[in-house]
This record gives sequence, C-alpha cells and structure tokens, in this order.
Amino acid sequence: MSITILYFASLREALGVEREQLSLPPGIRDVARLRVWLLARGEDWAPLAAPRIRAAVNQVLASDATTVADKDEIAFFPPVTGG
Amino acid sequence: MSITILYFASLREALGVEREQLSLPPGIRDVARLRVWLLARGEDWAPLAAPRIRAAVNQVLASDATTVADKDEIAFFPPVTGG
Amino acid sequence: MAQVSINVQHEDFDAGAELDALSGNGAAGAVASFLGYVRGGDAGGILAMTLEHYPGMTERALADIVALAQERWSLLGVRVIHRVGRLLPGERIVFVGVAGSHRGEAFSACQFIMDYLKTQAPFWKKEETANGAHWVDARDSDDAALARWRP
Amino acid sequence: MAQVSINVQHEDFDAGAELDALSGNGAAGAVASFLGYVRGGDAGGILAMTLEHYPGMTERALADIVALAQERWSLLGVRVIHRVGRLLPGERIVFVGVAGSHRGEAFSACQFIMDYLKTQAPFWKKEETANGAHWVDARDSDDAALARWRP
Repeated sequence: MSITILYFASLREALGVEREQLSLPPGIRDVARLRVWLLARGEDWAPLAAPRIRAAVNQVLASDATTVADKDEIAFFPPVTGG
Repeated sequence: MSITILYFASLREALGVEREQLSLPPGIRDVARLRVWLLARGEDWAPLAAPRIRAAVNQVLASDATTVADKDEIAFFPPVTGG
Repeated sequence: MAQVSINVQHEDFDAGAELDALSGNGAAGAVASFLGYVRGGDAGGILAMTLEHYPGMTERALADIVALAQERWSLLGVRVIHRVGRLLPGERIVFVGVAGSHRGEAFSACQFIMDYLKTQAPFWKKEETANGAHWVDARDSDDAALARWRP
Repeated sequence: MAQVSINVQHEDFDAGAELDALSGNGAAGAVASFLGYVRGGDAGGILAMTLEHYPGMTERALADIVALAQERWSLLGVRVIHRVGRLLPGERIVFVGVAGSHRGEAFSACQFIMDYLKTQAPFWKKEETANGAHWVDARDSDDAALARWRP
C-alpha cells in the first residue's frame, strides 16, 4: 500500500520533512495505526505524537478511526490559525 | 407655556401639518396630557391617538410620563423604519 | 478611546474607503461591517425609496446608540453613515462599521448598533412602486432583534 | 441559489468592489462582512506575518463551510478571500462577505463562516518580531466561538 504524507507549519519545521511517499506494511488500516507506525521509526518523529496534532485524509479532516487506503493523501498538522 | 411640536412621516401626511408653535394652558405637564389636549382640538387630530405613535421630548424618545416644559421641542411620529 | 464618526447625509459614500479608514493601518485586527441597500429588481417592484428623518434627533440618537455599544465592548473605531432623501434601487442606505482587536466584539457591536438603529433612530422609509407610494411598516422582527440585547 | 466565490491567493483585493458585487445591484438588501488584518503598530511589534496553507484542502474546506452556511440560512451571495504568503502590518488577510434579504441571516452566516474558517480551514500563521519568528498558537476562544453553532 502506497501513500503520500504531508506535514505543515510548526510540525513540518519540527520534523524537517514536508512530504513523504511511503509503502506501508499490511494492517495499517486507520489514522491511529498509521501514526503509531510512523512514530516507531525513531524519536525524531516524536512531534507527531502530540495530541493536538490533527490529521486529514484526502484533504478532509480525519479522526483516529478514519480509514487509510492505497494512494491516499494523508496530512498531519497543528491546530489551524488562519483568518 | 410655549412649545414647538413636530410631526413626521405618515403622521405628518395624515395630519397635513409638519410643525406647530403652541401656547399651552397650565396643567399640561406631561406627554400624556399634551396628547389629550391636542386631540381635543377636533377629529382631524385623530391620527395622533394611535397607540403606535411615539413621542420625543427635546429630541430624546419619551414616554407618556415624560415632563413637558416651556420652550420644549416635542415630536410625534410612527415607529421608525430606517436602516 | 474608540474613534467614532457619524454622518447623516444625502450623498453616497465609498464603503471600501470607510473600511480602510476603520482598520487604522493595522491598529485593528478585525473590522465587521453592515451595508443596507434599496432593494431592487424583482423585490416588489420598488421604483424609489425616500428616507425622511428628524434632523438633530437623528444624530443624537445615533451617537447614543454608539455610546451604548462602547459601554459593552472595547472598540477601536465605529463609523455610521445613514443616507436620507430619495434613493434608487441598488443604492446604499446605511453603513455601520466597527473595528476591534478581535472579531467577536466587532461582530457583536456592529449587529447591536444596527438593531438599535432600526428601532430607535428616527428614520422613516417611503417606497414608490407602480401602484403608488406608501410608508414602510415597522417589522416585529426588528423589535425581537433588539430584545435579545436587553438584560 | 446563492452566488458563491472563494479565492485563496497572495494578491491583495478591493474590499469595496467585493461589497458592491455582493449587493448584486440591489438584489440583496443586506450585506454583512468581515475583514481581518495583520495587526501592526503597538500590537506586539509584529514585523510581518506569513500565512502557510494546505493547497487543495483549503479551497475544499472553505467550500464545505460555505455549503454548511447555505444549509442554515437563505443567502443570496457569499464571497470568501483568504490571502497566503508573507504579509506586512496593516495588510488585509481575510474577507468574508454575505448577502441576504435581511440583516439577521447575513450577520449570522458571516460570523458562522468566520468561526468555522478559524478552526477548520488549514491555514497557519507565523509571526516575525524583533525577537524572531514563531508560529501563532490556536486560541481556545475560537473553539468556544465554534461550539455555539452546534446543536
């Protein structure tokens, strides 16, 4: 399963990564599992663990339970501050 | 006691009067008494009796109990519809 | 202290310029505004609208309304323009703009001023249609809008 | 059907022209609007503000927010412009304008759209001050403002 992940704003800067293309092992079926898998890559990814970090799947706000599927575009970002 | 009375909008048109200078007899101490006295002048003044007609004394919204004094500017008008 | 400016006039005005002035070159973070127009087109076939007012009392009533708003909210600027005389469909009638540090107070104060203006400021509208001219009736919904600001 | 137009852009815009377009030459009686600015002057010594966004999702989120407003109120026109990139103190950031037949629905929908935009649309602000640059924190009061629209 191949997905794209985007990071924005302070999270992007903390991780030093803007975008990743990843092949996921089977079983990463939702946002919660994806986040655990991403964090398991090492402590550089710790900023992603903050509870305030939001997720979007295919450009729609997502929850932990939102399904992740092949070719999805997943984004992680801090609370928004526009307007 | 000498006062000025102004009439506005539909009331002005119904009465055919825009402005009056009047000398009032003693005892016309408030808006309620003034209205009764004005109405007593004849049935042409009946439009002034409608409960929806508002009053102002010296350019401030008034109630029946608002005092009327020498040289006051009194106004009668229908509910406002600006904006 | 908020900068307050109130005008009752026949002439039209430039709403964009009024908004720019309210922002104070960034001193305010938020500007909420309201514009009322003479409805035209299909809306009841209005040919023209004449606004009568009570000179002197109008300005005083508007100043009192703005002062009430300033007692309730911390505002950076308030601008009220109300036109009088004969206006055509599509023309601006009223502009109320409020500048504040945050949007909540700007929105609330702008709506408060409009609700009070609609029920307390001595303006009267007379519509001309193909069937003649008639004075516009006051709307109960305007009294209801006012009521929610009362304690 | 309300006329809806949404833009996310770096360029500035003419708020007065946007208001004129919303009034539809008098088809609408009421236009409520909001303008947000980069605060300047004394307000914390901001030298510049950079707005980052999530291209694609931003436009979609704004369209969803406007659609929600249209489900709640009968609107004649909605205009949303949000700027991105680096902006200086006093510059406009956001414009939301709503045209309706009456002021109540225009005010409510404008405030609703701003409250949702502030909490749901993927924009992020980074401030530059003399002490360096930092990301602006989300405000709890924005979540509170959103909560009152929920059933």
